Amino acid sequence: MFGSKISDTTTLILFVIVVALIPLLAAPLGAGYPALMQFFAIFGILAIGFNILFGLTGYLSFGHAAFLGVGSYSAVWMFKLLSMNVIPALILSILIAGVFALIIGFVSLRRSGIYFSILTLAFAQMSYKLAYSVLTPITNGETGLQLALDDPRILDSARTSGQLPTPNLFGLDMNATRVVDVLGLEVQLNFGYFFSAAFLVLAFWIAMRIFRSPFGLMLKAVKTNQNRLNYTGVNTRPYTLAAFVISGMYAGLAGGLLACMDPLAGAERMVWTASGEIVLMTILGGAGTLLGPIIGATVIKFAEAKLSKFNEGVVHGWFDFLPDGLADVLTWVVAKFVGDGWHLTLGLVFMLVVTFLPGGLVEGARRIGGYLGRRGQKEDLEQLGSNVQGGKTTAAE
Amino acid sequence: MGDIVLQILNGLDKGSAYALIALGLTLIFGTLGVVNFAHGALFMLGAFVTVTFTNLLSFESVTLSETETTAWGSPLEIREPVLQAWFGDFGLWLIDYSVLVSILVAIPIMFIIGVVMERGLIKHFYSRPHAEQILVTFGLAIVLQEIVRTFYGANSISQSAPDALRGMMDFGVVLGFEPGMVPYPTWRFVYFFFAVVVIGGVFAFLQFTTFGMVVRAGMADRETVGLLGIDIDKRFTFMFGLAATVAGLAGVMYTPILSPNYQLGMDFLVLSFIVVVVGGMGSLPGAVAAGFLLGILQSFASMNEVKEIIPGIDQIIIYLVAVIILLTRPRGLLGRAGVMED
Amino acid sequence: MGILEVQNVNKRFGGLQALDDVNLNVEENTVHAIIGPNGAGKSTLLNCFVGRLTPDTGTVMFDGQSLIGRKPHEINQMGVSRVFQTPEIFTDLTILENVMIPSFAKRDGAFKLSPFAAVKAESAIRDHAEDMLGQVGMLEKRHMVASAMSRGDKRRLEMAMCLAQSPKLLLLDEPTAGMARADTNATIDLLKQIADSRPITFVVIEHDMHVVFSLADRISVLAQGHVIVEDHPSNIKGNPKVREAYLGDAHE
Amino acid sequence: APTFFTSAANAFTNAPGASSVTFGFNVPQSGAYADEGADELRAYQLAVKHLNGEGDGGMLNTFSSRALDGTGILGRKVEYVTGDTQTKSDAARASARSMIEQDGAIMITGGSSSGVAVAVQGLCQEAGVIFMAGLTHSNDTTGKDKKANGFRHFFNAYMSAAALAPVLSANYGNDRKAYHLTADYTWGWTQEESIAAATENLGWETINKVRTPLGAGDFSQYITPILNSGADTLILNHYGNDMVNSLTQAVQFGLRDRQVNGKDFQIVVPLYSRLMAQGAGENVKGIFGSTNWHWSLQDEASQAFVRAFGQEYGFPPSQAAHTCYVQTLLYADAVQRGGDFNPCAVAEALEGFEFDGMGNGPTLYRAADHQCFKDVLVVKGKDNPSNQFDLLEVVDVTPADQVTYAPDHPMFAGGELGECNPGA
Amino acid sequence: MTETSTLRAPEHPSSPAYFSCVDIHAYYGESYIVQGISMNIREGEILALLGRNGAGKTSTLRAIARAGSPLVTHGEIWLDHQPIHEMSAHEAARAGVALVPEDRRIIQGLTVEENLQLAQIAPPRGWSIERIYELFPRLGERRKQEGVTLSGGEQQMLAIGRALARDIKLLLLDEPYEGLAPVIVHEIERTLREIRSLGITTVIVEQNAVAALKLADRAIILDTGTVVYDDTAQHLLDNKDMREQYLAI
Ligand SMILES: Nc1ncnc2c1ncn2[C@@H]1O[C@H](COP(=O)(O)OP(=O)(O)OP(=O)(O)O)[C@@H](O)[C@H]1O
Ligand SMILES: Nc1ncnc2c1ncn2[C@@H]1O[C@H](COP(=O)(O)OP(=O)(O)OP(=O)(O)O)[C@@H](O)[C@H]1O
Ligand SMILES: [Mg+2]
Ligand SMILES: [Mg+2]
Repeated sequence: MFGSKISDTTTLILFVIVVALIPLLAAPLGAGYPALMQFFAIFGILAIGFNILFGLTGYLSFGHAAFLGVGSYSAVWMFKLLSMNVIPALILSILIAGVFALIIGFVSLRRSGIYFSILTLAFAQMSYKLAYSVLTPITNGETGLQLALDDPRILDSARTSGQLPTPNLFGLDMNATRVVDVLGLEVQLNFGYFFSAAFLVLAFWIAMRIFRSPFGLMLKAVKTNQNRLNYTGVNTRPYTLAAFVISGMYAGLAGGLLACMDPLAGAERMVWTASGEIVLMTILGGAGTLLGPIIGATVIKFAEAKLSKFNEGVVHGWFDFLPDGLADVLTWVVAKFVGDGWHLTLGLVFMLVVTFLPGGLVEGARRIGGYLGRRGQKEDLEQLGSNVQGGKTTAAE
Repeated sequence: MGDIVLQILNGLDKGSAYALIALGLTLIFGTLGVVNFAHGALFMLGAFVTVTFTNLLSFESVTLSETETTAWGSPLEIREPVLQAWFGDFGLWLIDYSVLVSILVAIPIMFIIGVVMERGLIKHFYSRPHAEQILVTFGLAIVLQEIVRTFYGANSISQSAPDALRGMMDFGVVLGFEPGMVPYPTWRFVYFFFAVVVIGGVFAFLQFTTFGMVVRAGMADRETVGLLGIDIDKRFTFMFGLAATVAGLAGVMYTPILSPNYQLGMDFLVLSFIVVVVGGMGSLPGAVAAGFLLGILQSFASMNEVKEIIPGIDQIIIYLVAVIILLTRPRGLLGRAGVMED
Repeated sequence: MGILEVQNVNKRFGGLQALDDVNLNVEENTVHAIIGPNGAGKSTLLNCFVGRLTPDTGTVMFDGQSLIGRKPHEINQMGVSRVFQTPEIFTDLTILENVMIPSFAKRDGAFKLSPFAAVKAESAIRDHAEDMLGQVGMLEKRHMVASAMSRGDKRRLEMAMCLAQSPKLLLLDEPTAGMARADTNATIDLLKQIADSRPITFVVIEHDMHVVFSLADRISVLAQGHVIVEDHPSNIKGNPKVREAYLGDAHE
Repeated sequence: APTFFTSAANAFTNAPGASSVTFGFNVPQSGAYADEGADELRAYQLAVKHLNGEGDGGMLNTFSSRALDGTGILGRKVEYVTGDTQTKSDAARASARSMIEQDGAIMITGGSSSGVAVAVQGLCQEAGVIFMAGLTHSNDTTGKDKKANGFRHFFNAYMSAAALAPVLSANYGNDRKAYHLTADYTWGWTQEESIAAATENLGWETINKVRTPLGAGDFSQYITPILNSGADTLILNHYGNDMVNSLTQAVQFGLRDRQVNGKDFQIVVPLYSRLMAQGAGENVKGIFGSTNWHWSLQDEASQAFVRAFGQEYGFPPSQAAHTCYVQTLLYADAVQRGGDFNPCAVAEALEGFEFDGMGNGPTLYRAADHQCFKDVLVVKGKDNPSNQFDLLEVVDVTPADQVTYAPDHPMFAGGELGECNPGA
Repeated sequence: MTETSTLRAPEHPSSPAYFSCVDIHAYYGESYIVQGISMNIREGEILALLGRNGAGKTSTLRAIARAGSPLVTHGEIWLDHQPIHEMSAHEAARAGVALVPEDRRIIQGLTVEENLQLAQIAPPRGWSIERIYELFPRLGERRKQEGVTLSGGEQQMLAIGRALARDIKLLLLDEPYEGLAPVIVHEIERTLREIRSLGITTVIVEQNAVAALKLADRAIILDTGTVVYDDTAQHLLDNKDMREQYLAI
């Protein structure tokens, strides 16, 4: 933690550069389209926020998707009632999610360990179940809350066309995309992505500050020994509650952004598997590290978007150069893992990563880096990973 | 009045299912301390052992008709059950009783699956953080699920109870109601008694042998138990096999009630965790009590009279009860201090 | 009028009377030792001071205020710190961080949300923590993760953590158990020096008579939940009750 | 130095190039409807083959419009991309967006639930592409949530009810007491509303309407109150696994063996599909319901499709497959006839379009709400199935005019079709 | 076996050691902690293992008992002709090794009696539970209490009792007097003598070096994971320099 090789400022600058270059970097992978890049940024925010709670305090919330959903609903309602400008929508998303987190956190944090997890799970499931059924007047149930032509939108001038308006930032549409050609590569520069990415950078920076702050240190202390902390004069509840609310607000922001990019809020956003996905993203990337959760979120969203699209036709295309019989066999095998079999791949990835890279992708990369380059590289990665355990340095001679 | 009795029966029946499903989970989660998200998958595998067994029993020989064709022009297939051809009535009897007979098959299969799972994967995760256990077992659950899907598709597969157990029993008569007031399906009584027997058996095993104590001790402190000369690994493996078997049997017996499909496990996963936690971590009686409690409350919450007062209560009752119990009793109904609290 | 006044404290665990009408008066700026056989109730008594346990009956007054019913963190904020019998430290953090946390807690009160301050920038707190580590002789190890320490080191670390808060009353439950003789001696010196250099009151539980007699201004002997003797150290050794219940006849 | 340029603005979203055009097939590949999704995908692939002139041409040969000739669409070869809706509106929209933004799909089609259909339809409207709905049965899809860019060939809850009513009346009389179990979400509610209205018209009494949570699994607590409720008919407004389980359990609780009010107790399942019937096994025998299409239909078009599909895949198509196949052809035909890929031109070509030779007899794509009107099949679980696909028998075909309603019918009121959106 | 001449008990050069460690090295992860320790003890002897905090005493005992950490990478451990170094922890325990760990490791969730029963599940059994209660009456009084709620000293008694409940050949005691009242220390000293009279070989790690040396036949001093002194206990008591340098007594 002290005397690290790469300073936080450098990390932040590198991070901004990578985020800004995503449209270019993702394009060759077929991931350079607005919807997916927006997901990278937004789920990155979500995972960072989750990690503030889980990575630092060790409290494993299984209901974070509820805040995401609440944020989305708030934003869409703001679009429907007030204005298509995203600013009021995002403010309301964050606020409402914060209030929800305050209430749920206040109750759930009375318990720890698995009991806490189940309490958050129960609250989220109740939200989901009700949103899907009896709260349909507010949530539009199964279909999800959508914009309609006859919404009041009191701040926006009377509607002019028979088309639905798009969420915008003072007139700049979120779905505005400019396609540029970079050395023959079609790169889509989407305003919505850069808008979300700005929030991602902000979210990352705040998280970094929290990790490095006395507040963050207290949260880490909660994780290791809550008891000792109590006898050290610290009332842990306000700390954990603050962490919970902050991470709930991150989720609310992410939910609001999702609605800004695509103004629909579905109830499934709150189902327990969605909460589970947040947990998986965080652990897959590396809980307690700064970058891990973002990487985890990117990997999972990428897999979800791309793997499911490789149908047998596509796969067969890959093996066209092979003799027919062999191509068929290979297609048959590979098709089990992509297209409608993409879940299988995801499951295998989870198992392999956690078995062979304990601590997640970032920790794994750190170890591999350490193994390969022993000295130099290792510390860089260590800094990027910036483990909660303060980098697990071994005994200093 | 008859309705109330019926709902109590529903509650007991549901409760026995919940308790039975949760029982296997308590053994792994409450006793071995592994957050096993693949537990539902074990339940599902049990159900598919039955499906497979029934399929094998009703294996048909296929000959292509020379005269008739299908609507799309290929020759019609003529199918004949092999078992019937070979064994006649006994074959038919076997097919009819396939669910019950498959229990005998499921016990060794599920035990082996449990053992393989523990030896191959879970044992590396005993001392790892819960979050990593979740990740790996969730991955495993998905993999198992998808494997089942490649063989059986995503559709539900109907499975019937034996003819003799398919009808209704007029339970009301026993209680002095008019005939026809409180009828209840025989198979559900069978399920109830089966659950009671299995739960009782597992209880007795853990209560009257030192096995349970050793495993609990092993979870609290593996190393020390090892230093006392006990090969705790073997016992953990056995425990896992036992839990898998219990989960599988719960699935086997449930097939006539719920046509299994590959996602069956995920549907029950959250519920079984809630039952275990509400019951209190590490407490077998707690899990059973919570199973019955939630089953009965769920039945009552689904009554129209109740839903009129609180709309949507049947949607959330399980979670609501979980919240209330965990807030009033810090460690669930019968939980012990210190188990999985950090 | 002592800084810590304990009157008629009782505590039962099921059928066991762990504390039986305990009375104790600790004078300000003294070292008060509590000795007694195993299971006498010494740790239980300490637990009643810090809010871990609530006595069934009786009063515990610190600095004129009652401690009963207060939360552990409140009691700590009043100026009471405690070293546990089995070391309680933040095993995943570095030794330096371990010592900085109590200082933050002391400075920021029970809760301060300051996500934008950087730990790195808190040089005053770090210097103080390093100073404390220097005093217990662990400065060179400050970047080590606490879990990798031997047990004696963990004890010393915990002591540094408590001292970092400059408490008015420091409760030490067997501070030197498991410490090497050299370090025990160093600890005795350290405690003595602290006691001399600032206003602080110690309550020490210890089975090592060398430590007890080197440090204590007064000694209470607890047996089966009640105080059998309270006296000046010089009178304790010879006391037949103490010899029988605690020291054993063979003790020199 | 690299040159940067902004690509030329198009008249509409994803205008196809000169040689090929891309469709987006957005079907459930995971979750409970994965099998249905797989069948839809098979139908789509078959449709693409036929459009591109491969295979035997299927319904292209029976379709009343002769615009398509197996040379693709407007001379462009048809290509496609696929994606997974997961039967979640969020995921479905994400998948559709990727098809539109990354793959340049000009038309999105598919789906297995109304929630998904409405959500994706909304997206297509905003993005400026055509949406040809897959399996969606809720009144809302072409009712309060209708969109100018969206079209539905599948029938809806109102039509099911209207088609079933005469058959129920003929078989079970006009003096019945009905008890509804309804899936507690939008589709369930419109189904319940429609069938309750239709049966009450017959003179049936509605004893109770009970909402059941989606995915309840065990429905026993909802079934036992029926036993002593005085109802003699149970209407299951369930689909998918809920229907499989509720029907199985209702039968298990002996409902069909009961005599109430001097009549045999009956169960009705308004919306049937063969895949569900398979899941419910024995229990469907003799139970009435409605379906959009069935492979046993004897008309030339249906047979042509069954033949083409059966020879390709070895088993007959489901109703979902049929709908998806037809939707693809209808879209292609509309482009061909209108001579333009512009969504607005396509919409214009489809609005008010009348055709035949697609398996449901003469059919109209109504301009007012983009709903197809055609005959509806009333089916019954078959007592002696000859094979695993032969589970339903068609007992009646209710003619189109009996299931037609006014565009402003209260069950469809609210919402506006809006204007077609070409995007860009 | 390089330093055999100094390691072997000088008065019986020909008698083979009953228990011996030969050049063991052990790591915690990447930290090299036990750096080549060898020792030899004859049957029924008591060896005092001394040294400052962090010298590696606990690590050595844990290495001998084959606990999970530290990981022994090199060396041999023989007890009564059995190759302990080839065994896992539970096998070593069955071969007669018993460790009384420094933090007692009473098992949570188990009562005092269950903690003792646990020790008797795997053969071979040692003292009966009643006999242990006779030695420590306090444990008998608390038999139904949960082990971890015992007072510090009571836990220590339970940990020792648990070792005696097994039929052991080698007893490894890690700071057995820690936290015990002087009366109990005397009690345990007496017990240890009794144990010696039963022919059980003992290694005792103790900060209270005087007490340990009073009891011990031999003494070894460790420093940073290596042996710096190995001789009879009496010699050490007589060697003022050594005592002052390493033991501060
Ligand atoms: N939670 C509890 N439940 C039941 N009995 C308890 C509990 N906590 C302590 N005891 C009992 O109370 C008595 C006093 O314990 P305490 O820890 O205060 O002793 P102590 O004087 O500190 O002894 P030692 O010097 O051995 O640490 C002991 O006999 C102990 O077993
Ligand atoms: N789990 C661990 N991981 C890394 N290093 C460790 C671990 N446990 C102990 N060490 C280190 O090993 C060295 C020896 O520790 P050990 O516990 O064996 O010492 P000891 O002689 O028993 O000391 P004490 O008298 O304080 O108990 C110490 O430097 C300690 O920091
Ligand atoms: Mg004590
Ligand atoms: Mg030690």
